[in-house]
Amino acid sequence: MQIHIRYMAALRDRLGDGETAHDLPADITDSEALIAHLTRSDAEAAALAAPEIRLIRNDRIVTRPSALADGDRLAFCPPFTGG
Amino acid sequence: MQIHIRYMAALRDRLGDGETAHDLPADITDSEALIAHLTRSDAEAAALAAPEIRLIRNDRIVTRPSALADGDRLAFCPPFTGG
Amino acid sequence: MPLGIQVSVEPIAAAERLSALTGQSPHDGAVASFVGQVRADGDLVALELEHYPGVTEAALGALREQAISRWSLSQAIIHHRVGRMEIGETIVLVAASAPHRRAALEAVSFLIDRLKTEAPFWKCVHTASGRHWVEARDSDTAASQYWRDQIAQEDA
Amino acid sequence: MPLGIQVSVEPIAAAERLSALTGQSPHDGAVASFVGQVRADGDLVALELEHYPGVTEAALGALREQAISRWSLSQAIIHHRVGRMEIGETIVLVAASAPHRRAALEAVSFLIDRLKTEAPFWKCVHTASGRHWVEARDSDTAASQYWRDQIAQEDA
Repeated sequence: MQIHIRYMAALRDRLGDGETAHDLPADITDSEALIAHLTRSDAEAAALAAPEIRLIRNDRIVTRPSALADGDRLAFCPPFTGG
Repeated sequence: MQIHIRYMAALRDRLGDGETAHDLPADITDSEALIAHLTRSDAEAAALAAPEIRLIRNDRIVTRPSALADGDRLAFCPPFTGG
Repeated sequence: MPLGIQVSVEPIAAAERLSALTGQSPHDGAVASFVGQVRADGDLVALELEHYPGVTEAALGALREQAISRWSLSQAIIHHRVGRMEIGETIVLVAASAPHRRAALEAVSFLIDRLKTEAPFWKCVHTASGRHWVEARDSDTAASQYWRDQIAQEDA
Repeated sequence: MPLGIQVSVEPIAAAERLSALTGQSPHDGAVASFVGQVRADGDLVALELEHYPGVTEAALGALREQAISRWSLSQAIIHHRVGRMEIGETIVLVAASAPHRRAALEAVSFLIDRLKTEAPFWKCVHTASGRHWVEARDSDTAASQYWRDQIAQEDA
């Protein structure tokens, strides 16, 4: 399946700007498996495994681990610091 | 000694308006003795003995029993209800 | 009147007073405020606030000083109205600014809770058929006592 | 945008927004508010707020609905600014009105504590020599968790 990934705020500085499409092997079905997969090609991506990293899936904040589906748009988020 | 007395808010409705001068016997030296004295001439004044009634003496809020001195200006106050 | 304290027969310009507190001190990250206003309640037509001039301002000034010292506030104001007010009109404005939010928020709670029982104001309700004095509420006494205990503990 | 929620690049007219909340509902005796503003801190020159459009507004709207329902608020607003801000400028305004003061005060505390950790905003500090992202503070996480626990207890 294909997943569209964005990195927000401090993660963008480390992992890249813009939305990128990733074609994933069939055995990757949730967010945690995806993080492990991304880390294989980019050691920096290991930072995504930190429990404080949050996930926005298709414009909704979701809890991890989150199931993934073909065509999902995922945003990896550092802890929120508004207010 | 002579004490000038006022009643505030709801107490004024029951006990009278304006400042009145009272010449007190020598054995009256504090607020509680004064209240007993006032009650002798006006049964309604017994209401002043209620613990929630507060005292302003010479423009300062004081705790009861409060000592009295010649020339004092005393205001008896129902519980405050501001804000 | 003590600094930061106002007691007036004239309406309270709450928005204006608050504007004067925001963006004023570069080290303030937080401004909290509370507005108390006349609430439609039963057959209430208007509220009349009596006070003890001079003593009121001193009592409010003392509460303000306590709050400034306890929460290290940069600014704090209390503006209380007296006389006759209609439904919706502002009775009291309390506001505080501080570097961080918890200080500003707690100080405002403290000031409104304490002033209700520690400053010589009395509320009289006017109705179509007469008037009556507002009785002190146990919940107000308890809220005020809470802060009294808090401060006593810290000073101990 | 959800009702009562605003996220804008333009400055927040806090005084104006607050004026619109006071004296509006005859059953409201209390209006509480909180203003968060850019604080001079170390070598900070400006603060830049990034957010996730759409998701932010939905998150703030959900917090507002929770507050309205839990404290029976008459009115509640959250206005958060995004983009670049100088020292002293307002980052966020939260305000709530209710019949009694405790509801309004607690709701404002809840809203500011929760929005700090539950709405997708990120603060970036600009200095003369560069920029860095603000790290989440343990005290903010704890304050937010406090309300989460409170609500979980009540729903249990």
